[in-house]
Amino acid sequence: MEKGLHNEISNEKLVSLYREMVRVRLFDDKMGEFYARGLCPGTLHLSTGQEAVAVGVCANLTKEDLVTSTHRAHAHTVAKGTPMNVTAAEILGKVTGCCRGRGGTMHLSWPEVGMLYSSSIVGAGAPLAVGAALSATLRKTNQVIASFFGDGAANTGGFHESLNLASIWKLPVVFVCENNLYAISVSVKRSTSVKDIAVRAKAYNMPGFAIDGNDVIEVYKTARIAVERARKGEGPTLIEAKTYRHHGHYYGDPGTAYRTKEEVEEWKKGDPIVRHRKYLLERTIASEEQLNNIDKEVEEEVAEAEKFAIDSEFPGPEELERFVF
Amino acid sequence: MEKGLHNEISNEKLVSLYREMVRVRLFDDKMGEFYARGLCPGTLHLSTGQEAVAVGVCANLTKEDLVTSTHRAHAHTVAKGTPMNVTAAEILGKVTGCCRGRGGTMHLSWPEVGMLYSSSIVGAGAPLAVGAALSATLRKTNQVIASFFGDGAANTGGFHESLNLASIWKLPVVFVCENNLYAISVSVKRSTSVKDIAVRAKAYNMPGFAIDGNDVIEVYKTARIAVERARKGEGPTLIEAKTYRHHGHYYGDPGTAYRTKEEVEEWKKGDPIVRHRKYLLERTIASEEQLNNIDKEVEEEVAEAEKFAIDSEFPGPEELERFVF
Amino acid sequence: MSTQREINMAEALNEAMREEMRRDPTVILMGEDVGVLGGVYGVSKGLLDEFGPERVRDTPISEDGFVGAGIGAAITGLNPIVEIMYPDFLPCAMNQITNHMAKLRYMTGGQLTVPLTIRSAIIQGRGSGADHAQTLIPWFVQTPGLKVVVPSTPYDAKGLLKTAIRDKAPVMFFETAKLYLNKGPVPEDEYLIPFGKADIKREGTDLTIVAICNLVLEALEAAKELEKEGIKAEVVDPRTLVPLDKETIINSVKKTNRIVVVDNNPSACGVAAEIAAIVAEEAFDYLDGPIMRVATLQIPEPVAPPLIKLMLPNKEKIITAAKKLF
Amino acid sequence: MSTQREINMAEALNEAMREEMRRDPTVILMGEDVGVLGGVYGVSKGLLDEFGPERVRDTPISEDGFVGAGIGAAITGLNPIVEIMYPDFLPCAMNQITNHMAKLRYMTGGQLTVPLTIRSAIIQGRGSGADHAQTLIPWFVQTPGLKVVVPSTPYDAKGLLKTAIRDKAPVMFFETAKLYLNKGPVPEDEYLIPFGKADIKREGTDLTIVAICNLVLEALEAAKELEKEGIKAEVVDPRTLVPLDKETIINSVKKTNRIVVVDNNPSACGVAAEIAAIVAEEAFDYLDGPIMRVATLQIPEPVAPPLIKLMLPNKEKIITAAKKLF
Ligand SMILES: Cc1ncc(C[n+]2csc(CCOP(=O)(O)OP(=O)(O)O)c2C)c(N)n1
Ligand SMILES: Cc1ncc(C[n+]2csc(CCOP(=O)(O)OP(=O)(O)O)c2C)c(N)n1
Ligand SMILES: [Mg+2]
Ligand SMILES: [Mg+2]
Repeated sequence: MEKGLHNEISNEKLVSLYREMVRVRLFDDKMGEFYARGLCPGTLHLSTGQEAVAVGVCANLTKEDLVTSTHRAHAHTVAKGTPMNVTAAEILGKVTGCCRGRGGTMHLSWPEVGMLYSSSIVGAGAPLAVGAALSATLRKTNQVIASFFGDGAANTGGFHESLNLASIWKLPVVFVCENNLYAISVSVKRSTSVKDIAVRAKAYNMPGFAIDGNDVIEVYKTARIAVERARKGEGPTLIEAKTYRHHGHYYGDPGTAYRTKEEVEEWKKGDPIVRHRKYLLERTIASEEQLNNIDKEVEEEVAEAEKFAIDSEFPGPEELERFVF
Repeated sequence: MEKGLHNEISNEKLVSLYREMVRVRLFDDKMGEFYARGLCPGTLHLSTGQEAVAVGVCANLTKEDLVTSTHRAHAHTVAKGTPMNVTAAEILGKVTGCCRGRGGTMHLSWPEVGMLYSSSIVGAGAPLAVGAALSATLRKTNQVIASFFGDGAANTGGFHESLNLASIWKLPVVFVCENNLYAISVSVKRSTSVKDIAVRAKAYNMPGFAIDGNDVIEVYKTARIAVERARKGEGPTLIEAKTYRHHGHYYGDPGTAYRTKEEVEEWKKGDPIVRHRKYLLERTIASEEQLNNIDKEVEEEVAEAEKFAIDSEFPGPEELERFVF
Repeated sequence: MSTQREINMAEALNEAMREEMRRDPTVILMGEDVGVLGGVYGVSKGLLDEFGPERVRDTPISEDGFVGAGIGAAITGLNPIVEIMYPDFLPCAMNQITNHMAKLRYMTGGQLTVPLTIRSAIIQGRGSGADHAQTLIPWFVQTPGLKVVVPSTPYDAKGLLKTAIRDKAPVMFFETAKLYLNKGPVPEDEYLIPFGKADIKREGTDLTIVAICNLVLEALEAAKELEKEGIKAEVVDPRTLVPLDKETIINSVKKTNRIVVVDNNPSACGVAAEIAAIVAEEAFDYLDGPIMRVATLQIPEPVAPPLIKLMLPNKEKIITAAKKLF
Repeated sequence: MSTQREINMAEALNEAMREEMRRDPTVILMGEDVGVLGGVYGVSKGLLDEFGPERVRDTPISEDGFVGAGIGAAITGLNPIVEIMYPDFLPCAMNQITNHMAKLRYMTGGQLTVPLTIRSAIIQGRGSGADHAQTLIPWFVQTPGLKVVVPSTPYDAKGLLKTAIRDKAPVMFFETAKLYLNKGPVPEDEYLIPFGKADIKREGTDLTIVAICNLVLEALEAAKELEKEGIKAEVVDPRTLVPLDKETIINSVKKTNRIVVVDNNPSACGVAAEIAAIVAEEAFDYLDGPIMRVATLQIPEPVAPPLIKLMLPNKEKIITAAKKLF
């Protein structure tokens, strides 16, 4: 990463990065609890341990900017500003959910804050982002599109076609690869021909950055470069943020058939929230009390969302055939 | 290209490269004539001007080695040693054709000389080559697989997935991109994010060579490096051979809606056969007479294939439902 | 006066796109060779000149990518037309089509709409081999959320394409290359043809023949011959398969009590199967005999011309099937 | 004695692969998470340990690439099994499946054979959303050159998978995840089940119910209830859709004169449509009433459990349809 290109980040922003990460974490924790209580249809993929990526990127986006997400959708959805209540309700399949209980955990969407769509088909969100960016360009909206995907997705044909399209058409897309080292059980070492996925940017004549995805400040700064480039019409960027998921692939997967306990423990030590909290405290950017207050506020926000989601109804039969066309 | 890695090429080989290019050229000319006479079902794609690539690569392969080809299939088919008569008959849809008149010009196949299959779906031959290479590896046959495709194909998802697979599994594939600067009417400058497609090899951690595809000796030498690597179990290589088609995309396409006459004329001056002939004569590797004799012999070979194809019958109704399963 | 004008189907389609692009600046066209070349069959000729390279866009060979991009553009305010040269290449984009294009509106509870039209030209019977010969129409009829259009005349092609472009739902629009040069009356004045309205291309009382695409013409030829033998066949062209005008088909069967369904697809789970199943369920009591299907054979298409002829439906096969009902 | 043994469908499938891999060294297994994890549902558990990473191969997420590689391996002497986790991801590989897997043998005049088996686990109704809920079976039935297998019991699953692996033709093998833990008798001795032989899962004289996959169990439940009301339903499980045992279905209809076809797909151009069309054409004279289809609704699958229940076929819907025929 090119250093020193940017002004210091304001203390306010640094604290808000903390708050956003806590929001993502506690929301995910609640969803895990919902799942354990048998309340969630389908399977659930949490981003615990990966919060810095969604938060660091989305902190550079305006409300008009758009995000495409994946099967692991909660973090991006919350970080992009979707209210927790409609998100939680959706995950439970309730009619008050952002998608009226049709999409569920893997297909969150709330365009009014720029949360465009989460595609649970690995790699399939990138072409949507390219199209949204083309649309933004032709409609001259000056929007930037951030497209999140995993390491596994970087081996799909859709990734290749999308990066090429975005490059030749100089589109305002920031491709964000959350490299958590595994696609379900398959280690990136066994699936991927390059050590740094960011190297693949060269194949599309765009800048590529391989960064520490558990350092929210590094993510934030790198995304800023990419977002500014996109905003100025200079085209797409590929960011590879190395991170790790603390849970298994889905909630309930112990995640140990393919990872050693030591590896998991080692990565947990690098928990991005703990790290950033320490950073704020050590530099006295925020006090213990201030951060505890944030934690508490977020807990309340989550509790409200919980109540909203639990109290909501499932869609009735009249919903069944609406919006097919 | 790494120079000096190899011994000189024998005179015999150099002359045989000439012969093979003439075989490809005259065969294609005859097929164009067939088409003009209304004898060919479907459309026809000729390799006139691109002969050096097929010939330079195939000259490094044994009969057991395999080739996958494309909609522009004649050159590879002939260069890999498929008899001209069954090839010509196939192009006319005759029952004596290599595929009994079911595949036609774009789907040539003659496994007994290693001409595995031509897929007319752009980019779709690469995964087949990967699978054939996996098979060769598991069955320990020591075969190498050369997979030909165009510049247009390098933008397909299948290309990306195939190169990644071949790399992680260290498979004996030589990926040969015939970059003739256009995919139908679309210039590679407008479709492709990199100047040299060979650069994309970096995205798969394999060697990539961008070479003059109209210099049969350079093609031959580069392919030798790649084939040797593959044969030794060192994995795949990407070769990008820059070349040009003298005809339009298909026979009958004037090819001038998207290319200037000047551009076409300029490239015709670099005709690989004329160039190689000159090379042989200037260095007195072969005499004018010798080369004229070769031309004549090839003309006779083509004439025989013509007679065979024309005299052959179309498949009868009993053929219709054979080999569906 | 204006109804006298005759143009061919390629021209009719070109006019439809041109008019809609003039009317609505959010309409764009993307695909391989649609710009500089004006399409491999010339259907988009002149559009690049009139609307410029931002709105008429040659793409790399990346069907999955640019269909996905068409969807991404459609859900964010554009109204794209995406051309897939031949239906045989639609499988390259099936993931985006089935998992996004068809479903995004439903899955987001109506938050997103996908006003995308995919055009593709069937080249069945051209002799280019089995992977340049499919329509794949039944796949799209099977997939909930897609509308499916199958015009047989220049008039229908123009009116239906304009409707498709304006429709907020995703539309699969199947053209038939061998009809491109067929001429027919097309009014100069603007018109639209609503989806879900079958057209009775010929009236009759003794037999219903349902056919699509170029097979409508074969059915009309067959009907002419059958008339000579005293059988008055009614030829119904559904024009759109989703939505399907069941009513017109069933009413025709109520009148004729006999039906032959003609399909340019292999029979298994094909279009004829669906129409047959509807009639067998909803008009059973009106049937005097079995429901006959005339479809392509259940084999890949060979290249040899005599074999192609054997595998495709045609006038003669329709007549043979029809006569079995009398 | 050995026929007494009961195992579940996942175990039965595991045994089928294990036995075939022991028998034939050219059999390999490829797919996402089939190795180290043993499959997301454990169907390939232990195979990596027994056969090693050369023959049991975890793949990157590259469906088009590794299905294509499976085909390339199949035409050059291997006998691969490729797992696509759920059918919803088959569209990513449709190009290789429809344009190569299904057609290479025909197009090369029999020079190439494609002894490839693709396995995939239907998760319809799981609540994972519309792109994790499809079977897409009708697309493959429509495509000439593919065989299509749809087992409903552990016994059938094992015998049919062994046949699929040995078959020289390409086979699409559809498993149903909600049946994986269902137990049933499976002999310890080796057996194969031939393709194209339907199984009459229950005999009856008054009504034919044709059903596939998990819906065979719903049909059996429905038949039990109907019996209480004096209706003796025969439940026919085709087991393979290509080849389809038309004879058994038609003979059943000849006996019962009534038919309900139950399909886990949307009705349009679905499996039920095809079976209905066959019966309407070939057994029309034996029918006493309309051919009833009970299929999933023609909508994407929502996540909310009460809506899922409304959209899928079940015992009650089968009973309702059946009663309309009496
Ligand atoms: C095309 C496709 N293939 C397979 C799957 C099944 N699947 C769901 S998540 C997943 C792993 C994704 O890995 P990665 O992209 O690294 O994202 P992560 O789960 O690590 O966040 C797989 C294989 C899918 N959803 N889509
Ligand atoms: C997937 C797919 N899309 C589109 C086509 C139509 N098509 C046939 S050849 C061709 C251009 C191929 O260009 P390139 O790969 O550069 O090969 P060249 O024709 O130049 O040899 C196209 C678009 C196809 N056959 N397959
Ligand atoms: Mg991952
Ligand atoms: Mg080219």
